[in-house]
Amino acid sequence: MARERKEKPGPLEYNRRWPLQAIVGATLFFLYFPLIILMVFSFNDSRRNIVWQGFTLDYYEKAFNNSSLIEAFANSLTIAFFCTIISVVLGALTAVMLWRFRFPGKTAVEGAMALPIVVPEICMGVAMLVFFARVMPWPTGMPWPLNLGAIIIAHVSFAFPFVATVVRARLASFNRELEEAAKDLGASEWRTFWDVLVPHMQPGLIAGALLAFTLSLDDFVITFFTAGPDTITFPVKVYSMLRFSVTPEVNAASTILIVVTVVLTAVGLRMQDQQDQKAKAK
Amino acid sequence: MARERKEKPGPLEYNRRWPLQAIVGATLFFLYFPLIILMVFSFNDSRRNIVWQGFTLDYYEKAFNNSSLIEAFANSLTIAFFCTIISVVLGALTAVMLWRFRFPGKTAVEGAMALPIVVPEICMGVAMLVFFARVMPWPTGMPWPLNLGAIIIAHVSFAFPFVATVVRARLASFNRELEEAAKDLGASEWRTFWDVLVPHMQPGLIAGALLAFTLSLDDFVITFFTAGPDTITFPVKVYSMLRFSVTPEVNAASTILIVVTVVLTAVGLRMQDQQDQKAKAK
Amino acid sequence: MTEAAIAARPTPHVKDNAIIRFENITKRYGKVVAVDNVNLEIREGEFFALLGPSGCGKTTLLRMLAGFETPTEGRVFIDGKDIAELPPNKRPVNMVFQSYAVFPHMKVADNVAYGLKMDGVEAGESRRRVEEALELVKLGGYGDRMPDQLSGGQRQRVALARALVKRPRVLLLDEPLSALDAKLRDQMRSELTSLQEKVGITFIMVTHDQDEALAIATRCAVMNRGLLAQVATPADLYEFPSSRFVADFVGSVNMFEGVLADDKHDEATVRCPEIAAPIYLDHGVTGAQGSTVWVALRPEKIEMHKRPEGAAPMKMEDAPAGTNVVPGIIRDIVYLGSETIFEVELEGGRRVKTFRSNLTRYDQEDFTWDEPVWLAWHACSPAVLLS
Amino acid sequence: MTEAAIAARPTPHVKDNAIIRFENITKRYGKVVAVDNVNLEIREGEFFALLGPSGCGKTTLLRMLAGFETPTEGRVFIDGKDIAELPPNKRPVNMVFQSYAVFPHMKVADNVAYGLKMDGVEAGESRRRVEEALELVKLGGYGDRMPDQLSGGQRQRVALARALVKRPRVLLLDEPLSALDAKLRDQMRSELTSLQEKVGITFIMVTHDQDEALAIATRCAVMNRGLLAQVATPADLYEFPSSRFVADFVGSVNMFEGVLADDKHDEATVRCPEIAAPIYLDHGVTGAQGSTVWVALRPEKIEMHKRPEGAAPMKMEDAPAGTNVVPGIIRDIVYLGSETIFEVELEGGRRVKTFRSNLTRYDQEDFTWDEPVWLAWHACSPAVLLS
Repeated sequence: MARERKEKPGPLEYNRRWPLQAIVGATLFFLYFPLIILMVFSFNDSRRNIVWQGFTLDYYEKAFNNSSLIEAFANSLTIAFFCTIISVVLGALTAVMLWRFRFPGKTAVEGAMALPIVVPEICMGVAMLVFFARVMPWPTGMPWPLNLGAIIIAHVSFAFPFVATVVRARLASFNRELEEAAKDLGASEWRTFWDVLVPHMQPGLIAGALLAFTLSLDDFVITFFTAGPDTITFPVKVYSMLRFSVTPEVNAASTILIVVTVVLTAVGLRMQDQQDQKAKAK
Repeated sequence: MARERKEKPGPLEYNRRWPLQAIVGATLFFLYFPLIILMVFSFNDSRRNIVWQGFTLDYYEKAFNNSSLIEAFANSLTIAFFCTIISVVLGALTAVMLWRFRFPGKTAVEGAMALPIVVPEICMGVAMLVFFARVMPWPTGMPWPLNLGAIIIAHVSFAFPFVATVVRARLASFNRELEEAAKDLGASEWRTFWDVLVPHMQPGLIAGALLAFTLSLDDFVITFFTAGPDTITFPVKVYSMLRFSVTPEVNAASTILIVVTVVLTAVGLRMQDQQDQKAKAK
Repeated sequence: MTEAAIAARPTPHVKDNAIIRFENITKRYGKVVAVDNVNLEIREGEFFALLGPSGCGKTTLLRMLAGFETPTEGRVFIDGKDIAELPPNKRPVNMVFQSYAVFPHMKVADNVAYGLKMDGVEAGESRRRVEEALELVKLGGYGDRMPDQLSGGQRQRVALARALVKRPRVLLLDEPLSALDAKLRDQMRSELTSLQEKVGITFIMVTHDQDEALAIATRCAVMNRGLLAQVATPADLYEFPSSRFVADFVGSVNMFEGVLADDKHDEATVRCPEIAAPIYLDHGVTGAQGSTVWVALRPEKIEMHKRPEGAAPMKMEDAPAGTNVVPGIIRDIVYLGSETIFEVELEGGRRVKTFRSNLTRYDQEDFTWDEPVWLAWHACSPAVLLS
Repeated sequence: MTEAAIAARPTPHVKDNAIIRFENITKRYGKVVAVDNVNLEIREGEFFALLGPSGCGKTTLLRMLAGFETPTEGRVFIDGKDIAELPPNKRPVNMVFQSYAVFPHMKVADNVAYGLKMDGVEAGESRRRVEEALELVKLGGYGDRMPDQLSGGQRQRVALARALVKRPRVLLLDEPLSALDAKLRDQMRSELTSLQEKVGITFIMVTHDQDEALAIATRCAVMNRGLLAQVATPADLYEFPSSRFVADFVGSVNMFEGVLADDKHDEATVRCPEIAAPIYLDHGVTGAQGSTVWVALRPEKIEMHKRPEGAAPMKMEDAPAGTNVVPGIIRDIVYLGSETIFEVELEGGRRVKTFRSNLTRYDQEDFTWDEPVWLAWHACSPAVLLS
């Protein structure tokens, strides 16, 4: 009916507002320009020149042959993998607990949960540095991947609150009658949890996992402060390459990281959208 | 009625689940321990010792007397201020445009909007570095605050998409009949915008502004790559102090930054909550 | 065919001039035709209802009056003037929206004063008129409240006051009662009619609820798939529907398909396969003999009598003159307190619905499940439909 | 006082034993008393309705049967066994939830089979019973659909099948029709009754809608503020309410406060300040003379006759024996198609509501606004209430 249609005025209406269009268009272009340049110049056949010299994949080849870059990438993936698993478990438990139970100090816990999201990362970094340098030094010289333990713990500490927030939001839409229905039909508490609550949380768990993964993969500051000299991650490696000079190799490495992150996020959003549409169809 | 009450099982029910309580409690403690240590030791009357030596405010006094730290803080506040204003205007315009109009390439713009939220900050940093170092070098030696221009632009580029996202979400709950009612009562397009749409967006604008402010205030990576040698911000200053050694002065500075951020965020959340409750009461 | 059973609401304020005229109005959205060549006149002072199922185009028509939709073809006149070029904020009509659309950040008084402020009405005058409008909708003294302190019914009154304070030529109401609960709906129904009588402004209401339209409106237009199905007074709509769609949409009905067997000026006969005996009518049908027609019979117009099992089958010829009588068996009884709905199965298996008011508390004729009964109706009761 | 005007639904499957017994049940939440010392027996095979406004404690009572609430005081018996200690998953009852609570991530067949899987029913047997249950609710062949492919009504059938497949002793229904639209609601109403007759299981339904309770239930309990107000068949509830609350909540009513002037075994008189003449009743009232009573008169039980303006005022004595007659003036007419609601103002200003079925299409007695009329009702029509 008419109600639906009026939500979408034709393109004509928009065209009448070209000043708005111009401002926003220019802004978008200006703000994204640096990122575009970064990516474009990873394909530029010149070491120092900002003028386009021709297309090349040389710098990607170089990046792939740089064994310390590859090692850093492997470290990053390993850290992100463990961080994701731990964050999802802890985050989901926390979310269920906050959603389900009343207990003394609940508000305080909810506030504390949000802290790592809010605290400046430089401060988190300093805190981790102080902690692992003085209070509880992580044993050095341990075999891979145990040497990554400190970084994983540091990453979990800022990633799991995001998971908890996402899962908590998902739980808000849970119909408690579903749980009662399962019990009414003969299910125990435990079966109800697995048969009803976990399937409902699933999109939140997936979104949270992807979030934790990309947060861990992309983190520079906290890793930089926590990591010992022998454990380099991808962003830290990119940084250290920069200290010498900005080479197209850095551009290539950055582009790879951007692509990985964007793809992961796009997949996550797509999955959430599908779930939302299913939920709407109901 | 009963429906409402069953949402809140008594504390008893929770106590039965003490293993869950223990796990989550331990986790929270363990993860927040570093932050607590950081803050506690800013009051410890000892330069190097991790054992408590007595309460002192000496390091806060020192921090306040450190003129370069104060200058960095002033820079940070100035940058955050301008970044907030520009981000709110651009973000709100973008949000209204995306919400209101259909136009060719809308999906692409919406995707592009999300990019700065997603792109790893190290990559954003590299991109800014390349951009301002090679493509469009920011003139040096300009009077304050013009010398901060490059940093402000860089900050706006990652802050305004957050504002746009928050405002866009707020707009989703707008009842378009309000707009029609205003027109029906004789208001022009422009009056309708100011009398009806802007008041509705207000909580989103405030939340977005606070978000942009804290994001700008806390940013380290992008600032680090964009800033010239003569423009130091607070997080960068903390970092440079760390390079010499971890002194309680650093702890004090970090604590100040944490407190400022947390207070700003808490105020923002409180304001949004009040608006939400008002909306619910309707 | 248009003599109503019930006196129409006395409407001294309805004038003869057409305040609204739709002329060959068509509205297309791409290939979808929302409104299809509608011609309609609404007279000054009427309380007019646009009635129909969702998606029938009634809201589109209303929104064309307000200026939120423009017709693809045709013209709309208010007071004889073509208003095609006028934007919504320049039209002499005001609207009460389905969600009421009360501005949530303004006090009640500021809401009501908004339209006057836009017109540049001077402050003292505005205050006086706002006061007056709030009194009119029984919200005197509520001016300083915020909308979130009001109930749904009160917010609707604010929307009414806000529209009426501008003294529009026509007031448009989009599903005015749909957001209220049942008890409040009944109350607002009668308040709306008395409000309209008091202010004497033409009201045009969109609704999907036939009870609402019948109870409130002086005249209704029933729409279906963009077309006007019938325009008539409530009683004519109910008793003399022009098509199967109208008969079915407005009220409950038993519909029988049949063939026109005999058609004279003052009597006619229809043979329906689902009813053993032919249906006798006391009026002519102006249809071709042998053509397919539909007989629409309202449940409250069917009488039910006991039919002793052993007794000799009553013949149609024995029935009182002008009455149709068919045998059946009660299959379902739905007791609703003030009335009871019976579902009676005819000999061919067709089920017929009939209502009975429960007029006394005891000693009522005692019908029960699976009881044989006679169904009887007067020859004037069925409406014969040609489409 | 309990002779119904309408035959009760034939219920051969209702047995004499009490399948459910509430014994002195009280439920408190802090200081709030949700259920207040309720004693109630429900017989095997009944379709029982718990009826009342929201917050009256009806849902709490139902949830106690399911095991989701525990009584603060008192005991609940199913089949004579105290079930206080049984958790929800061990009770021989199943529930159809208000939201239906169909598991969204399971196919229809898996939803229905869920309860059987929990009971460890073997796969082949389970498949057979699921098939059977889906046939029963007319969803045969829908087993492979996902719930989001179903309409609201179909999802309700899934919830019914899922509960019935477990062959519970009692089926609990929480506002089963409230989420459906009006047309579907009427249909599901009759399907629910025939389903219950077919399976012969005791159904207990919670509802706030009196039409629903009257139409479906064999017996109803009306609740108010945690207390049982009345337990009776639908017809007894409507015609012989035990209190003003019941009379007002179930159906529409004209209520007059008065004083019991005269009370014999087979007649009584009540003087009401709002009605000029005393109200004559053809039965005794068992109340103290001079005590305050309330006379409840259903609108459909009031007749309306023309009162020629010039004619000599009819005296009460002239009225036919056993009839009460009062003069009034029609103030409002609400036409609803099958019936019309008249609001008649009595001499003292009190307005009385009366319904009239529109039995013929034309030649109907033609009442209009502001017309003087006689209102008449039989001496057996009013119910006299002591509280």
